[in-house]
Formats: sequence, C-alpha cells, structure tokens
Amino acid sequence: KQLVLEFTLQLADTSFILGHRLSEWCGHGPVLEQDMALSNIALDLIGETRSLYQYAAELEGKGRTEDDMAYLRDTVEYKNPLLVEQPNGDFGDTIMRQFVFDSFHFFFLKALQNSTDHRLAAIAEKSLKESSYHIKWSSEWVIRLGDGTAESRQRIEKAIDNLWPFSGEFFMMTATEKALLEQGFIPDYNQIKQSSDAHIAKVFEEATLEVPQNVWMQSGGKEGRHTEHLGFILTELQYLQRAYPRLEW
Amino acid sequence: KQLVLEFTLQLADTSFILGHRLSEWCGHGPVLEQDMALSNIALDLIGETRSLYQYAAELEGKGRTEDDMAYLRDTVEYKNPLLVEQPNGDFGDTIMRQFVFDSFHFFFLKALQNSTDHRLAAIAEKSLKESSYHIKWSSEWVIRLGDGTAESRQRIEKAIDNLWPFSGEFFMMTATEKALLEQGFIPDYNQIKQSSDAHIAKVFEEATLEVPQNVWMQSGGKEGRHTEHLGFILTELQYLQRAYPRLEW
Amino acid sequence: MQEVEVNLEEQFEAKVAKDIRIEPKDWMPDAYRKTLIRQISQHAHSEIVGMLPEGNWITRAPSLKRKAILLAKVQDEAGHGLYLYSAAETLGASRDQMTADLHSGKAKYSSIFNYPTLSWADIGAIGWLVDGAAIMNQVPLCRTSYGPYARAMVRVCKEESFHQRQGFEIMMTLCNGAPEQKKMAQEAFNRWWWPTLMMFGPKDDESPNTAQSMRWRIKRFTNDELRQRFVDMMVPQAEFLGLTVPDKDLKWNEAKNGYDYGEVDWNEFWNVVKGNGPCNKQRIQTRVKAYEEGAWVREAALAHAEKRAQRESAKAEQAA
Amino acid sequence: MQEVEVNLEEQFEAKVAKDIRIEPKDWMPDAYRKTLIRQISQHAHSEIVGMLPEGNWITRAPSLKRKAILLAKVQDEAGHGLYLYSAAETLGASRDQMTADLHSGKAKYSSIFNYPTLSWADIGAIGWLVDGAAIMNQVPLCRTSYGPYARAMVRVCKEESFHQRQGFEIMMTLCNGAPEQKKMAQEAFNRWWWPTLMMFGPKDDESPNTAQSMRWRIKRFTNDELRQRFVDMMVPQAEFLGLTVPDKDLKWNEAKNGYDYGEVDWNEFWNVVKGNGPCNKQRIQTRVKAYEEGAWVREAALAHAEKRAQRESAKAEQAA
Repeated sequence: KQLVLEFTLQLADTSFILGHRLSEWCGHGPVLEQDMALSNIALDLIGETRSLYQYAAELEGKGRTEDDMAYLRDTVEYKNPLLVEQPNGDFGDTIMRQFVFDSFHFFFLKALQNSTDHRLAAIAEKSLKESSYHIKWSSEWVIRLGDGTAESRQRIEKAIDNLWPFSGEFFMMTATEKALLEQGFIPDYNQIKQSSDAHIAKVFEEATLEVPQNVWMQSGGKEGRHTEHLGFILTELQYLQRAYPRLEW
Repeated sequence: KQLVLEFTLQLADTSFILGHRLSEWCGHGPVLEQDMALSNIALDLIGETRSLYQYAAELEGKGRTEDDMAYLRDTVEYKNPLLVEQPNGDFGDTIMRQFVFDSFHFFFLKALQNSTDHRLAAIAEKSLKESSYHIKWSSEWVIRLGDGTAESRQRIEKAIDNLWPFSGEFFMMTATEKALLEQGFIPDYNQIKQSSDAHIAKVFEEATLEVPQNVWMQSGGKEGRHTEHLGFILTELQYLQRAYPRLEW
Repeated sequence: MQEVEVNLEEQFEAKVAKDIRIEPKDWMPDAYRKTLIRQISQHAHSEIVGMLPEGNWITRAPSLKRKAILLAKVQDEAGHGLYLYSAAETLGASRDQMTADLHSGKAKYSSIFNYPTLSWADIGAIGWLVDGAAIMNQVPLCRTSYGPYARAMVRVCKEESFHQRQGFEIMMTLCNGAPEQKKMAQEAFNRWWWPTLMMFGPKDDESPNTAQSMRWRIKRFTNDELRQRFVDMMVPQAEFLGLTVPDKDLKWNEAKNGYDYGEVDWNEFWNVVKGNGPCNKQRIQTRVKAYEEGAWVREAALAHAEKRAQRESAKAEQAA
Repeated sequence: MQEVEVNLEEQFEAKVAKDIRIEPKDWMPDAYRKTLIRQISQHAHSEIVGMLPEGNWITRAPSLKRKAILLAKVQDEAGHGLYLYSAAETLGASRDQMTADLHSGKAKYSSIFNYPTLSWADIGAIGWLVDGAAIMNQVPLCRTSYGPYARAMVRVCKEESFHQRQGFEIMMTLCNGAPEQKKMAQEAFNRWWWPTLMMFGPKDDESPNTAQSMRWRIKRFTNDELRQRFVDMMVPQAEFLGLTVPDKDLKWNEAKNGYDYGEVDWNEFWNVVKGNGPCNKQRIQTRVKAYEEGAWVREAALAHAEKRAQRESAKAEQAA
C-alpha cells in the first residue's frame, strides 16, 4: 500500500507539473486556437492530477487533501520525471516536451487500464481518452514543424537536442516501480517502450526528423533529485497556500 | 511616529526591491567587472534596507524583526514606487532604471541628512557615500550606451521609453509625506527634483540623448497599488519564510 | 442607383424597426457596417486582452480546483474572442487586420483590463464585478439587430454568467474566511469598484454615438441606464458579502427606487482610454510579443499545409 | 641554441627545486606554461561557473542577512575568477580565448558545479563541503612554483576559508533548528558528499599528470592524499552537526590513523566530466547566454572609449 501510494504520487506529480507548465502558456500562445489547445491539455492533466492526489490522500489515510499533496510538499518530495519540469521555451520546445510525454503517457495509460489496482485502472481509462487527443495533437505539430519551414525545422531540432536527454527516465524503473511490477500493479515498461519508440519513429519519419541515437539519459526526478527549475515552479505555485496557511479558498 | 514608521517602511521597501532586482543579475552580467558592480550596488541597497527595517521595527515596537518586515508582508503592504519593481530587461533597461533611481536617491539622501529624525539622518549619511558611487556608475553607463554604438543607442532609448513613466512617482507626495514635510522630518521634494532634473539633463546631454517631455507619470506604488511584477518578486523572495514559518535560518 | 440605395436603406430601417435580424448577405448602410465592425472587434479584443490580468493568477491559484476553474475561464475568453472575430469577419473585416489594429493601438479594448491584478481576491472581484458589468452590457446585445453578433452574444452571455457566479463564490469564500482573506477581498473591491462603473462608458450627454446605435438597435439602453442598473444590483450583493462600497456618496433614493452614487473620476477614465492606464503598455506589449514569437509557428503550419496539398495533388495526378 | 635551451631548462629546474618562484618574464618550458594555463584557466572557469548554483538561491535566501552574505560570496567568486584570469594572462593566454574555450567545451571546470542546488541547505553544504574541498586543494597552491598563481591563491584561500565558515554556520543553524531543517540538511549532505570527494580528481593510479605536476611543484600532494585528509577532517564535523555520512563503508582505521571510506562511483565521475552531469548543458548555456547578450554592451563601451579618445586627441591637436 505504501508502494501504491508512492507510485500514485509520482504519477500525480508528473501530470501536475506538466499541466502547470502548460498553463503558463495561457494568453501567450502563437495563435488563439493553439492557446486554447494548450489550455485544454493543461486542464485534462490537472483533472487527472486531482483524481490521483485524491486517491493518494485516501491511501495515506491521514486526512490530507488533494491540495495538501499539491501545495505543501517541497522540491525533493516531488517525484515527477525531469522532462515535465523543463521550461516551456519556445512553442517548439513545448511541442517536443509534450510529444515525448504523450508518447509515454498514452501507451502507459493503455497498459495501466489492466492494473490489478482498480482505482488506478479506472483513472487510466478515463485519462486515456484525453491522452489519445493529446498524442494526436502533439504528433501533428511535430510533423508540421519538422516538415514546415527551414526555421521551424531548425527550432524543432534544437528542441529535440534540449529535451532528448530527458526522454529515457520514464522507462527507468525505480525500486518502487520494480516492486509494483512484480505484484502486477503496474505494466511492463519494456513493452510500453516498444510501442512508444515505434510511435516516435513513425512520427519523426513523417516529420523528416532523425531520432537521436546514443544519447545519455538523465534521471533522478522520480527519486526527488530534480533540476533547478522545479524549485521555482513551486515557489510560484505554492505561494498563497504557504503565505496563508490552512485556509479555505 | 506612525507617519515616520510608514515613511521608513516605504524607503526600506524601495531599497529592498531594487536591491533584489539587481541581485537577480548576479552571474549573468555582460562582463565580469559589471556583474560585480551590479552586486555591489545590490549589497549597498540591502545594507540600507536592513538599517531602515530595523528602525521601522523599533518604531513599531511590536517585537517584529527586519526579516518579518521583509518576508511577511504581502504585495499591497509594500510601498515602493513602481520604478524599482520593473523587470531587469536588458542591461540598458537596468542601467536606465538605476540612473533614474540614483538621480532621485542621491539628492534625496543628501537632503535627508538634515532631517529632524536623527536616525533617518544617520542612515542617509551612511548611504549617501555609497549612493555617490552608484550615481557616478549609472551616469557613466548612460553616457557610454547613449554615445556608444547605434545598437546601444537604440536600446537605451527603448529603455528610456519603457521607464520614463515611472520617473515621476518619487516626487509625488503621499499624504504621509506631506504631513512629514510639514513637521520637518523630510526634505522638500521640489528642491530635490530640481537637482535631479539638472543632473539628468547634464548626463543626457553628454550621452546625446533627449529628456522625454510631457510623459504621463504612473503612480500608486507608494500607496500599495503596484504593477503585476511585484507579486512575482515576492513569491520568490518570501518562499522559504512562508513555507517554513517562524524558524531561524 | 441613388433611388435603389434609398429603397434599400428604407427596407433596412424597416427591418430593424420590426426587429428582423440583419444577416451578412443583406444590404446595410456603410455606417452601420463600420459601427458594427468597430464594436465587435473591440469586443473581441477585450476578450483577448482580458485573458491577461486573470491569466496572471493561473500559476498562483490557491487550490487545484480554483486553478482548473480559472484556467477554463480564461480559455473561455479565448473562445469568445474567436466567436466575435468570426462575427466581425462576416462583415468583411479580416482577422489579421483586426489584430494589426489592436497591436498598433488603432483599435481599442475595454479599459478595465488596463488595471493590474494584485491579489487572489482580484480574481474574485473581476468575476463578480467586471463580468457582472459585462453581462449587463451584453445581455441586450443578444437581441442586437445584426444576426451573427446577436448569436455570438447568446453563447458568450451564457458562459459569462457562469463565470460571474464563480467570481462571486470566490468573494464569498474570502469574505467568510480568515480576517486576512476578508481584508484582501475588501481591498480588491476598493480597487475594482470605480473602474467597473467606468465600463459602461461616458455619461450619456458625452456619448455622441449612443443615439445612432440605439436607432439601429445595436444598443438598447444608454450608458447611464445600464450603470444605474448595475449599481442597484451590486450594492445589495456587496452588503450580503459584508463589503463596504468605496463611495461615501452612495445612498438609497426612495423616489427613484435606486441608489444615488458618487461621481466617477472621468479624468481617470479618459486618461486610461488615452493609453495612460497602469497596464496599457504592458498589455499591448504582451500581445505583440506573443504574436511576434508565434510568427514562425504560423508560417510553418502554412508551409506544411501547402506541401501536403501539393503532394496530394501530385498523387492525384499520378493516379489519373 | 640547443645548448642554451638545455641550460635554461636546468636553471628552471634548479629554481623550482629550491622553491624559488617562477615569474612571468622568466624562461619556462613550454609544457610547464601549457600545464599552468590549462590549470589556472580551469580554476578561473570553475569560479565563474561556480557562481551559478549558489546564485540560484540569492533571490530566495531566507533572511536579509543570509541574502547579503550569499550575494557577497558569489561576488567574491567573480573576483577570484578575475584574479585567476589575470594570472593566466601573465602566461600569454587571452581572456577572450579562455572564455571561448569554456563556451565551446574545450576547457573544463570543476565538475561539482554540474550538480543542481535544490534546497537552501545546499547553500550550506556547498560552503561547508565544496569550499572545504577547494581549500584543501588550494592551500598547497599558495606555495605553487608560479608566482602570480601562488599570489592569487593566497587571496583566494583567505576568502574561501571565510566562506567555508559561513557554510558551516548555515548547516549548524539548520541542524540545530526544526526537524524539517535538519532533514533538509541531511538530504543536502547526502547529495553533496560523494560529488565532493570526486573534486580531488581520479585515483592516483589513474591520474597521469600528477607526477609531472608534482615535480614542477605545481601540485604538492596527490589526489588520494588530499581526499583522505578531507575525509578525516569532515567526518568529525559531520558528527558534530549530527549528520550521518552517506557511506556504509566508512569506519575508523586505527592503524592508518584515518578513516576507511567506500569506493567513489567513478562511472558517475567520468560521466559528468564527459558532459553528462545533471547541469553541464544548463551551466554552459547560461554562461553563453550572458556572454552573447552582453556583446552589445561590450561593443558600446569600446566604441565610446574610442570616440572619447579621438575627441581628446583632436582637442590636444587644436591646442597645439
């Protein structure tokens, strides 16, 4: 149960931080329609986050709420992979970050539907519908930017260069994940990786982009060792709850 | 005494926010020597801030400390003029913000030395020495950038355009300031403005820059009506004190 | 020709008088078209610029629920902007041109968005007061004479009243909360009350276009009428919340069955309209920056669409 | 010619052996010069890049006093960078070239700065551990054979030991503080301990340059000697603070009168050196960005200085 709690928090943190990052775009997108698309994905992820934190709070059984989980834990207690805390950068960076995430998230949720943990399976089922839109959206944009203008190609290649080192952490199993895999709570990441790699290869081909080879993969986020970005996210994110503790909003 | 407290806090907030803004440059300056100069000015201003908050805390007499003043007041309680909370922008913006500030601060401190409030007079005397370096430094840079390259001229003109609307607030008297002027606690702002204007005119002439005319002057900061920037400064600045209340550091 | 025009104009006037909707393909006087384009695009711009002050608090919203609600709200505003730009396009305006006019300062947007959001309570105050005033302005527009505009407004108003309830609920939570929260709410109310009253525009005797707009049934009430209604509606709500209206001249007038209220600071009003509000510069700079930084994305999307179309037509040719 | 060179080399070796300082104008072997330039510029780069992880907490320091101390400390590092660049310049290296080598990745800097600062306790840990290790490395350099380098190191070491005391004091305050603070301190200690041990460089048998550097009296102790000293010094300090050293193999060895400690993860060490540390990319990108964004400032200063010089010489001509 402690393991499921840890894992659920890790998933929640992941959706939350990415949802937060995407929400930073609101009002600043390159075109209204895409501003709305970014907010939509952010909203879906925050929705998923809430279900997960609520479940985590129940598993913990100490009377904490979803907001306590989100607003009252510090940097090293957050367990999201490093990718999702990377800055928005330009639209190309945001698209590539989203594409790498979706290429994991979609296939992960698909497999998680079969978890022996029914609550996680149910959350996965609900989020999978949304994620299937996300992966379609981000894949299409990768293709557009890769096979668009010379500038867009250069920018998306720079984004690949910036973000690829963070694409491997999703599939590196923590001790918690290994234990849960043995107990059948979570799916086999190798299979997910195969689907994910195949999807990436297909989209990159259509985008006339190369999948980077032999890149050193960064990790640590799932164990609380983050990049310096997360601290700044949390100062902003948590400010009100920290400044005015224990109030209703 | 309440008035002196309010005024002291206003001065402290002003030095503090500008010192904080300058400290954001540390490690990112255009050349090492200027990186150090920016930090130096930040350090001087933070030093002045501490003396002022300490005095404010004594005046208030409620056992609060300098850190309580700095870290536990929210946006609308801060009373700094809007200029000092404006973003660093490029080096030209930072120089122009500093120059406008120094052109007030230097002449203000000079006059404040004669305040009937001996504590404020003493703080002014100490800070004046530092400020005389600051105004020299920022004036020289205005001249260099104005009479440098075509690009530097364009950038410093853009900075003037951005920041000039915030140059008037220093001299607009709040109710508190008016009352203190009558009681001889603070100097006559009209005289300070004359010295300040003369200094600006001289430096701009040497820099081959024009002093903007008939610009609408923004105000509100000294009454707690800030720009949206201050809130973000405070989220970062106050995070630790807010997240871990009432601890020693 | 002259006669035909006169005839068309008479028909138009007759339709308007009978509350028959004018549709894009119908004949309409140039001045009517221009007035509508100006008003609708201004309205669209207000939605888009209006995303910024509230968007400013999305990353700092105090709970997950509030974060989601606020994000959805600001997203709705983008949607409203889209409906309205589309409505203006039916009159022959192009979105690019409208955007350019916003960025150059030629087109206006509601001045209320030139005020900053300084605390979380501002999000409540905007929802409650600003959206409240917007609805008061907009509900009559659901019956405005131009069809596409009226239909867009029906959708907008439905969502706006939802937003207004959310804003009121934020205020209520703050007012029923800790003393710091109540203080935050009062402070926000103090800052937003007067600018909100300015949202109804200048006094009737200084509003030269009102008469024509009312004749064309674009507008249905005068500025002062709407402002009075708004005051009468909000004062009891403020009392319910336990907030003090920052107007020492406010008092109930039994004779007119409404509130008398103090004089709006029209200097401030005109000054903000002229571009000197606290955030005019910042708002436009933010929009221009988003637009300019998005240029390469729009170009890439276009280039890719063209490549794709070419490839498909090449394939079709081969097949033929 | 050949003979003269041999003579010079003998004189040089003799001076070094007698601990007579080599000065910029003295003859020195090319390899000595190159080794020094590499080492001094690497050291200078470390100071400059080292500003970033600590600078990361200046805006979030938890008190005014701590903020001022930290800002002054990071500023001191810039100063150290300046002394050291100057020392390297006496050997014929140019600051522009050294900067370019840093930015291109050709020149290295201390790998420790490729780790992120994640909590306030990291500021304490860096001061205490990283500055502690730096001093251990640097104190012998105050007696290094090259004069300008040795003199720069004297100033640097004086300030570094001041910084180290400040770092220790932060740790002590946290360890004597609330449980959350103690936890923060331990967590930071866990992350920084091993990377700090790596600061002394590879094991002696994998450090090919050590022997030559020692012969030239650039270095005075081997990597492993310094590492052992450091462990022996820090373990009691950690105990004093009530912190647990994150090394299950650590134990006192009476025979060698020092601590045995676990094996450093040399894979991680070489990996970070190769550029794969958590922050390598970010650190260099940050420096390059600062440099590129500062280009116009440097150009303006130069252009203005030239204009001024021209005006003055014109004036002088007129007067003549």
